[in-house]
Amino acid sequence: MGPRIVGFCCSYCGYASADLAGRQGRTYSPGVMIVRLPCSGRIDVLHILQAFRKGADAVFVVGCLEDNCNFVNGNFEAKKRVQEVKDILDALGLGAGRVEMFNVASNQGWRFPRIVEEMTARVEKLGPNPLGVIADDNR
Amino acid sequence: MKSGSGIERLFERGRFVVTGEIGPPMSSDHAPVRENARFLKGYADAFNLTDNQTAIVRMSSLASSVICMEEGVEPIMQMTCRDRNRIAMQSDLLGASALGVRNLLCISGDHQVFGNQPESKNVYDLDSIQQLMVFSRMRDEAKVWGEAELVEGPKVFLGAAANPFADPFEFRVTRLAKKVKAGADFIQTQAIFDMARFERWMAEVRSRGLDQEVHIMAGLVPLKSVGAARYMKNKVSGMIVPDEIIARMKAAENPKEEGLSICVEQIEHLLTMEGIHGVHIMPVAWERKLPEIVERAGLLPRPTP
Amino acid sequence: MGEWGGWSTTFEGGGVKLKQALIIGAGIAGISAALGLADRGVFVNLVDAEGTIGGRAKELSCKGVDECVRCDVCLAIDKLYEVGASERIRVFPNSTIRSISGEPGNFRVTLERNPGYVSEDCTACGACAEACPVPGGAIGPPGMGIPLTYAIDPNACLWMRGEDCRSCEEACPHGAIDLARGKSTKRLQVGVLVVATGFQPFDPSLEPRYSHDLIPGVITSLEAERMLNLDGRLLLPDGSPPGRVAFIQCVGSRDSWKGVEYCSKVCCKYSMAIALNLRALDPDADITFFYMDWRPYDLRGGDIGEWASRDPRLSIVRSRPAEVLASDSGKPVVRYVGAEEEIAEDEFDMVILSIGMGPPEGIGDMAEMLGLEMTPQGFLWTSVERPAMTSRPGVFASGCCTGPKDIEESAMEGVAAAGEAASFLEGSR
Amino acid sequence: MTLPPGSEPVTMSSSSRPARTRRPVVRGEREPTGRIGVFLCRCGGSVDGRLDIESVREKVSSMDGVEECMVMDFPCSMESRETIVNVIRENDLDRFVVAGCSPKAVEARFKSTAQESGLNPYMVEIANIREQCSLVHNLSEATSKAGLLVEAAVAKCSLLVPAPHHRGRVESEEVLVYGNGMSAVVATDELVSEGAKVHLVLPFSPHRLVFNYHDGIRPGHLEDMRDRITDSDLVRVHGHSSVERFEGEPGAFTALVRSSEGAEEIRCGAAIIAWEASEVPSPSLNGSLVVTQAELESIMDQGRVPDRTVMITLREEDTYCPERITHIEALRNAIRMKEMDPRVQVTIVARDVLAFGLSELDYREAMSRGVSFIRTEASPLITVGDTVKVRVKDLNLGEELSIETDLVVMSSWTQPYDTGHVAQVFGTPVDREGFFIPTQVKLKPTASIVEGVFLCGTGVESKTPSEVVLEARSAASRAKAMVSSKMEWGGAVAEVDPESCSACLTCIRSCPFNAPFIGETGKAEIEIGLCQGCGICVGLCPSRAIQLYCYTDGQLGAQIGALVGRVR
Amino acid sequence: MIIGEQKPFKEIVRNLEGHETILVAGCRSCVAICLAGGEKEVGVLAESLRIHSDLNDLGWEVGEATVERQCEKEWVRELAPLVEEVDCVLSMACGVGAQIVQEMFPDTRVIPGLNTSNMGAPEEQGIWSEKCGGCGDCVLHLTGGICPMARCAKNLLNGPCGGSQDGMCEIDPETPCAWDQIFQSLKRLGRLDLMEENIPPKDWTPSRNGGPRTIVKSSAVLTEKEKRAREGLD
Repeated sequence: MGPRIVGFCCSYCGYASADLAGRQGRTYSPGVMIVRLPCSGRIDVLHILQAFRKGADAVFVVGCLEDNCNFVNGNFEAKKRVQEVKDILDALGLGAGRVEMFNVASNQGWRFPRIVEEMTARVEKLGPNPLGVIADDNR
Repeated sequence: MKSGSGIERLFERGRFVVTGEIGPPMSSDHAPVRENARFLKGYADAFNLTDNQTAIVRMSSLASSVICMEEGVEPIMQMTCRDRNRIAMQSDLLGASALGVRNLLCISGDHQVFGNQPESKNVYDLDSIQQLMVFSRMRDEAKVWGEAELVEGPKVFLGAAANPFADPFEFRVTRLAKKVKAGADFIQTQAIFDMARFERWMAEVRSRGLDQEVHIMAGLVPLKSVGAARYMKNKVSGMIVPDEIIARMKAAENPKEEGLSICVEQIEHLLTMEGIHGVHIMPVAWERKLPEIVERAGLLPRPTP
Repeated sequence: MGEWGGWSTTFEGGGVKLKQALIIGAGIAGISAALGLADRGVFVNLVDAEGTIGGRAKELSCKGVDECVRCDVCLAIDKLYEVGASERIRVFPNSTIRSISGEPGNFRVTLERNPGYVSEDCTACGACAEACPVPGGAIGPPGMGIPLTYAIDPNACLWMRGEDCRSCEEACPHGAIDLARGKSTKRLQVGVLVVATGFQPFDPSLEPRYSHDLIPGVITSLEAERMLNLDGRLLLPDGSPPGRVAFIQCVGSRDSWKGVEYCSKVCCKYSMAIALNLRALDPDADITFFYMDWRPYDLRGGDIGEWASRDPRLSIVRSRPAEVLASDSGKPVVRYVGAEEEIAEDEFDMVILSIGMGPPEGIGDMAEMLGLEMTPQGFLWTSVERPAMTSRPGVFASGCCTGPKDIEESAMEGVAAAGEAASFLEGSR
Repeated sequence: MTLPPGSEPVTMSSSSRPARTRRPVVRGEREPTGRIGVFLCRCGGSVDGRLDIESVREKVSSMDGVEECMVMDFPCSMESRETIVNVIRENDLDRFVVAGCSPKAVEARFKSTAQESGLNPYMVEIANIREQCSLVHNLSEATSKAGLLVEAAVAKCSLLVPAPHHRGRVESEEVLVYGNGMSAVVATDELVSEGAKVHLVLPFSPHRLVFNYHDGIRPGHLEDMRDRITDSDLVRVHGHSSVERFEGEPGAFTALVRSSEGAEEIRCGAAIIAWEASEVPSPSLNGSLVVTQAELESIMDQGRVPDRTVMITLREEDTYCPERITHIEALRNAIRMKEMDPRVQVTIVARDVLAFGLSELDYREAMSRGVSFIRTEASPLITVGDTVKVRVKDLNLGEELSIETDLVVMSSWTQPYDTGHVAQVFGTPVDREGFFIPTQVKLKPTASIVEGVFLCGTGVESKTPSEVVLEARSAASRAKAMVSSKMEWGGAVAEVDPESCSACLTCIRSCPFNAPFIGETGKAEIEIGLCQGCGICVGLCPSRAIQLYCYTDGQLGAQIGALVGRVR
Repeated sequence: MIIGEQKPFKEIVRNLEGHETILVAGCRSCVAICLAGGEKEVGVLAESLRIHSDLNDLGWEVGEATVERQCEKEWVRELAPLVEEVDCVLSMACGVGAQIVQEMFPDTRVIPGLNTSNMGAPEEQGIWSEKCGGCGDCVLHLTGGICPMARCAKNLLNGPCGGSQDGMCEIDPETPCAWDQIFQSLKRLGRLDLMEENIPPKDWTPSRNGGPRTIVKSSAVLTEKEKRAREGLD
C-alpha cells in the first residue's frame, strides 16, 4: 500500500480538501491515513511522535490558510508544534523532512493529492522509517 | 598632601595636568612597557596603566606601574572591580602603596563579554563607588573595611572615571557627586567627541560646585581614521561621536593628520574651560603620537612636580 | 433524501401564513437566506436551475497559497455542507418556477423539474460513468455541489444522439437515471419567496476587440478561476506557466457601448487576488494591470498602487486597452494609449479579462411573473432602507440579482432577507 | 490582531465570570457498556463495488467490543436510521461506528440517531470509507484501507465517553445594542420589526444622534426611524450610558450598564456593537476658503455656489483616500452644484474615483454635467491668498497644474473613537487605528470573535450609508436568529482535570476565545459556552491536564495506533 | 518561580549511556509552568527516548511519572515503587528537585534533564526572564522595585556604570540597563533622592558565601521535647 503516511487534518480545510479530492476522483497513494482534528491547533507533539514510533514513514499536518483559521491562530500553533517535532527528528537522526505542515483551503481539491505526492517523494528520498521496518520484522 | 603623588602636587599648585596611557602588553616581557615609558617620559605628568582593559588578559597594572616607576615615569594604577573581591583589592592597594605607587584609579571595568575570557565569572563584590569608599577610608582612617586597624594606611591619590556621555544624562553629574563624596581626588572622563554635551555636563558640575571639590581631567582620544570614529560611535556604548566629526574625518585626505588636529583643537578649547584641571590623552594603540599632540597643544615643557 | 416531515402551517393574526419559504437560486445569497430561515424554524424549499447548489461560487477558486487572500470563496463552499446537513432545507435541483399564484403569506408555486436525467436519488456512486461507452464519458463526475449527483451531457450522450444506448440507466443501482424523463412538475405552498438568482457573467464575445477565444492565452477571469480550481495554477494552453500576464479591467463594466454603465464592484478585488496567486507561485512573473480607476472593494490592503510601489515586476497602466492582437508568434499583444497619448503595444503570454456582472438570465420574466419592479440596469429593485425588500410584500430578494456585489455582501443580504422573511411570517412586520 | 491599548491580554479572575461553569445534565442517557455497533454503508456502488465491503465486515466483526456489525444500503436515509435505533436498543449497544460518507456530510444526522436511541449524541464515530477511500483507490487497496479505517474508528469509538452537551432555550431573548450612530438605530429598528426586545445603550442622548445621507437614503428617514424606535415599547433606551462589563455566554450574557444615575445589570442573549467612526477634521482647513464637504453642503443649503470649486479627496499623508463615502459625497455635491448653476466650474482631484457599483452612475452624471477630474498621486499644495491656488501634478498630462479657485473642499475621513474601551469590555480586538476586527471565522458576516457579539457600522471599516444599513440589518437579523433559536453547546469541548492542573495560565494565555479562567478552586476551568473546541489549549497544556471531548489523547492515540501499526 | 530549560536531547542521551531502565520524572511546579519539565514535556521526552532506543536497538525501558513538587520528600516518595524498577531517574525538575530525588533514592543514579537557570517570571507566553538573585538582603525599597543584583550585568549597587546607553546595557543592545530602569522608576516615584546616597559595600553573609543557606523559622520547628513527646518517649 505504499509508504505509511499519517495526515493530521483540520476538519475545515485539509479534511474537506481530501473529501473534495475524493469526489473529484483525484487518486493518491492508499498508504495515506487521515486523522481528523477539529483544528490543526489540536495537534500535539506526542501524537506525531507516537505515529513515528509506530512506524509511520512520514507525517503531515494540514491547517487552514494563514489568516483563515476557523479558530484564529490554531494553524499557527500547529506550525510551531511541527517545528518542535522537526527538531526532535533531527536530534534522533530520522530527518526533519519526515514531518511537514501545510496550509490549504477547503475548496482546493487538487491540493491534497499534491501534498501526498510531496510526502511520498520525501519518503523515497529519506527511505522508510527504520522503526516501521523493525516493527514489520517483528510481526 | 594625601599621597604626595606628582600629579597631586601639580594640582595643588594649580597647574594644568596632562596624563597619558600605557597599555600593558599581552606578554611577560617587561621591555615593551619600558620602551613606551622611556619614549613618553616628559611628555605627560603621569600615565595610566590599564587593568586588563576590555577584559583582555594582559600584564597586571601593578607590575606595569612598578616597571614605569623604574623608568622614572609616574604611574596611575587602574584597578577594576571586575576581577577582585574586596580582600584582594585592599591587599593589592597596600602592596601597590608599599612599592611606591601613589595614584590609583578606581573603575568598575568593562564587562568580560568584550574580552578574551567571556566564559569567566566576574566578581563585582564592590562597585567603583564602594571601592572609593573603602580605599579612602583605608588611607584617611587607616582602617580596612569593617573596623580592623591598619598599622600604616596606604599613601594614594584616588582617581575615578566619569562618563558624561552615558545615560541617563540627567543622572551623570549626580553620579560624579557620589564618587566625590565617596572620596575621589581626581576624575578622568570618558573620551570627549561631543563637546556640546560635555559643556552642558560641566556647566551642571560647576553649578553644583563639584569642580571645587575634585580635579576634573577631560579625556581625549585622537582619531586614527574614519573607521575608528565609526567604531566608537556604533560599537562602544557610553560613547557619543557626532556626525560632524565623522564627516570631517571622512572629508580629510589625510585622516590621521586630521585626527590629531581635532584632538589639539579640543585641548586648546578645554584649556579655556572653567573647572577643567587637566587632560587625559588616550591614543589607543597609538601611544607614540602623544608627544606630537602635547607639543602642538603648547603644553610642553611639562613642569617638574 | 427520504420522506420529509415537519411541514406545518401556523395561523397568525391576519390570513394564513405558511411557515415555509421558497428560495429561488441556491447561490451564496440563497444559501445564506435558507440557513438563516432554517435557524428560525422555517422550512425552506431551495430551488436551483442547476444540477447542484452552490451557484457561481462553486466555479470560483481559492486564490491563496499558504496565505489567505480573503476571496471568501472557500467560505461559500463550506456553507454547502451546512445546507446538506440541515433537516429543514429541501433542495430542488434542475428546477425552475413555472408559475406562482396566491397572495403574500400563501403563495402557490409550480416548479418545473427539468430533465436532469439524473434524479436526486443519485448517490454519485459512479457506476453510470463506468458503464458509459462514450470515449471520455458522457457523464460528468459531480463537482463540489450538493446534492452530489452525476450529470449527463446531452451533446455527448449516445441515446440523446438517437442511438440505442441506455447502459448508464441499466448500470445505476438506484434507478436514478431516466434518459427518457421529460419535464415534470412539483407543486408547493409557501408563505414567502426569496429571489436570489445571482448574476450573468459578461459574455466576452460581446467584446470582440479583446479576441477572447481567438488568441490562445486570452481568457476571462472566470476561466482563470476554473483553471485554478482544477489544479491550483494558471497555465497556458501548452501547459507552461505564463511569464507575462496582463489583466484588463472593466470588461463588461463601466461601458455604455455595451449598455453596462455601472461598476461591477468586485473585479478589482478578485483580479488582484488572482494576481496575488500568480505572484505567490512565481516571484518573477511580470504582471500588468490595465485599469481606469482602482476600486478595491475590500479596504484592508487592496491598493494596487501600494503593491506596485514595492513590486518592480508589477506594472499598472491607467488605460483601457483598444484591442488585443496576435503577435507573429501568436501571443496576445495588448494595444493601448500610453501615458504620452501614444499608441503602445505590449506582448504577453496570458491576458485575463476581468469580466463584470450582468443581471441574471430570465430575471425580467421572473419580475413580471412576481410583479416586481426592476432598476434601469435590469436588476431587481430593492429598497435602500430595507435592502432585501422588493416592491411586493412577501417577496424578498438578495444577492447579485439586485446589483453586483461580492460574496460577503451577498451573504449579508441573504441573512437580511432571512430576517425580513421570517419576521414577515411571524407577522411582526 | 492587536488588543486595545492598555487592555489586559487575558482575563483570569474568576470574579469576572459567572460563579460556576455550567455542567450540563445528560438526561436519559444509559450507562456506558462498551458494546459497539458497526454499520457499514454500501452507498450504492460508490462504496460497495469499489471495495469489498463484505471482507471489511468480516474483518471488523471479529474485533473485541464489536457486538453487531451489519452492512446497510444507506444508513443515512430515514428508514435505515430507524433500523439503527432498533439495533442499538435490541443489542443494548452504547456506541456505534458508521462507515460510509464523509462525517462532514452525515455526522449531524447520526448524532441525532444516537440521541433517538437514548445515547449521548457524541458516542458515534464515523469512518470515511468513501471520499477518502473507495473513490480514490483501486478495489484491493480500498478494501484493505477501509478495513484499517474502520478498525481505527472502532478503536477510537471504544474509548469515547459521553460528552457534555446542552440544548435549550436561551436564558434571555433580549438584545443589547451598544452604539453611537446610524448603525445602532438601524440595527434596533430591524430587531424591533423582527419582534425582539432591545436595550439600546448610547453614550449620549438619542437626540444627539446625527446621520449622513449620501447614498439614496431618504433624507429624514433615519430621524423618523430614531423617533420610532425610541417610542417603541420593545426598546429601552439607556442614554448617556456606557457598558462597563460584559460577560457570560451566548444566550446568557450579563452587561453592566452605567449611566449618570448609576449602574444596572442587564441580561441579554446577544449583543451588537454598532459603532460609527467619526470625522477626522482635516488639519489644513483655512477659514472660509478651504472647507469640508459638510461645510460646502451648508453653503449650498443657503443657496450659494462659488464660481470655481476644487474638491480634494486625497488624505494629507495618503496617496489616496480609500473611503468610498468621501468620493460619493464629492460626486453628489459636485452634481448638486452643477444643478444649482450649470456655469460653475467644479474640479475633483483624486487618484482613483471610488464610485463602486451603481455610484458609477453619479460619476457619469458628474462628467456629463461638465465636472472635471484631475488624477494625481501626491496630495496637492494649497496656497491661500484672497483667492486659493491649488498646485497639483496631473498624472494624465504628466505636468504640474496651478489652479486658481474660489473654494477648496477637502474630504475629511473617519476614524473610530473610544473603541479601545469597548473592545476591552467585550473582548473583541481592534486594529491599530481602532477599527474593530471582525472574525475571520467561516463566512459569518458581522460576527465578532466573541460568539453572540456582532459588529456593524463604520467602526468596523469605512462604508457608505447604504452599506451600513445592510450590515446593521444583517447583524440584527443574526442576533435575532440567535436569541430565538435553541442554544446548543458542548460536544467537542475542552475540560480541565483539576487534579493535574498547575494553574500555569498557559490555556488562559493561548485560548483565542477567552474560555478558560481560574475558578474558585484556584485551578483552571473552561466555560463550555465559550469553548469552540479547537483544542489549542489541549496541545499546549504542560500538565496534560486538559482533554478535548471526542478528541482525547487516548482516542487519537488508539486511532493512530490502528492506522499505522500495520504490515506494509 | 524557578526557570529552567530542557538540556539538548543529544546531551541527555549521552548522559544516559550505560542505563537501560529509565524513569523520566517531571514536576508539576515551576518547571511545568515554564514549559520545561511538566507532564507534557516528560511525555514528549520519554517518547523521543523510546524512539531513540528502538532506532539504536538499545532495549531501553522508559517510564514516566510526574509529581506535584519534586522539591519535597513527601511528594517524591510517591516515586518509590517506580524507582525500584529502574536503574536511573532522569529528573525533569529544577536542580532542587533532582537533588531531593537523589537524596530520597541514594542508590539510584539521578541525571538532570534540565538546566536550571534562574528565579524569574514570564514576560509573555514563552518568554521568561530573571528577576531575583536570591542574595538574602533585599534592597528593592531603595531601587524602585527593580533588583540590581539580578538584573545588572555587574550587579552594581551604585549604578548605572558608564556603559549605559539609551536605556540599554553595554553587554548587548537587547538587554535593558537595570539601573536605567531603576532611575526611571525612582523618577516616576519621585524618590530620586534614594539614588543620591552611596550604598555601602554589600554584606554578603546572607548570600551564597557560607555554604548552603538554611532558613530556620523556630516557631515552626519541633523542639526536642515535642519530638520526644511525639515519639511517646515522655
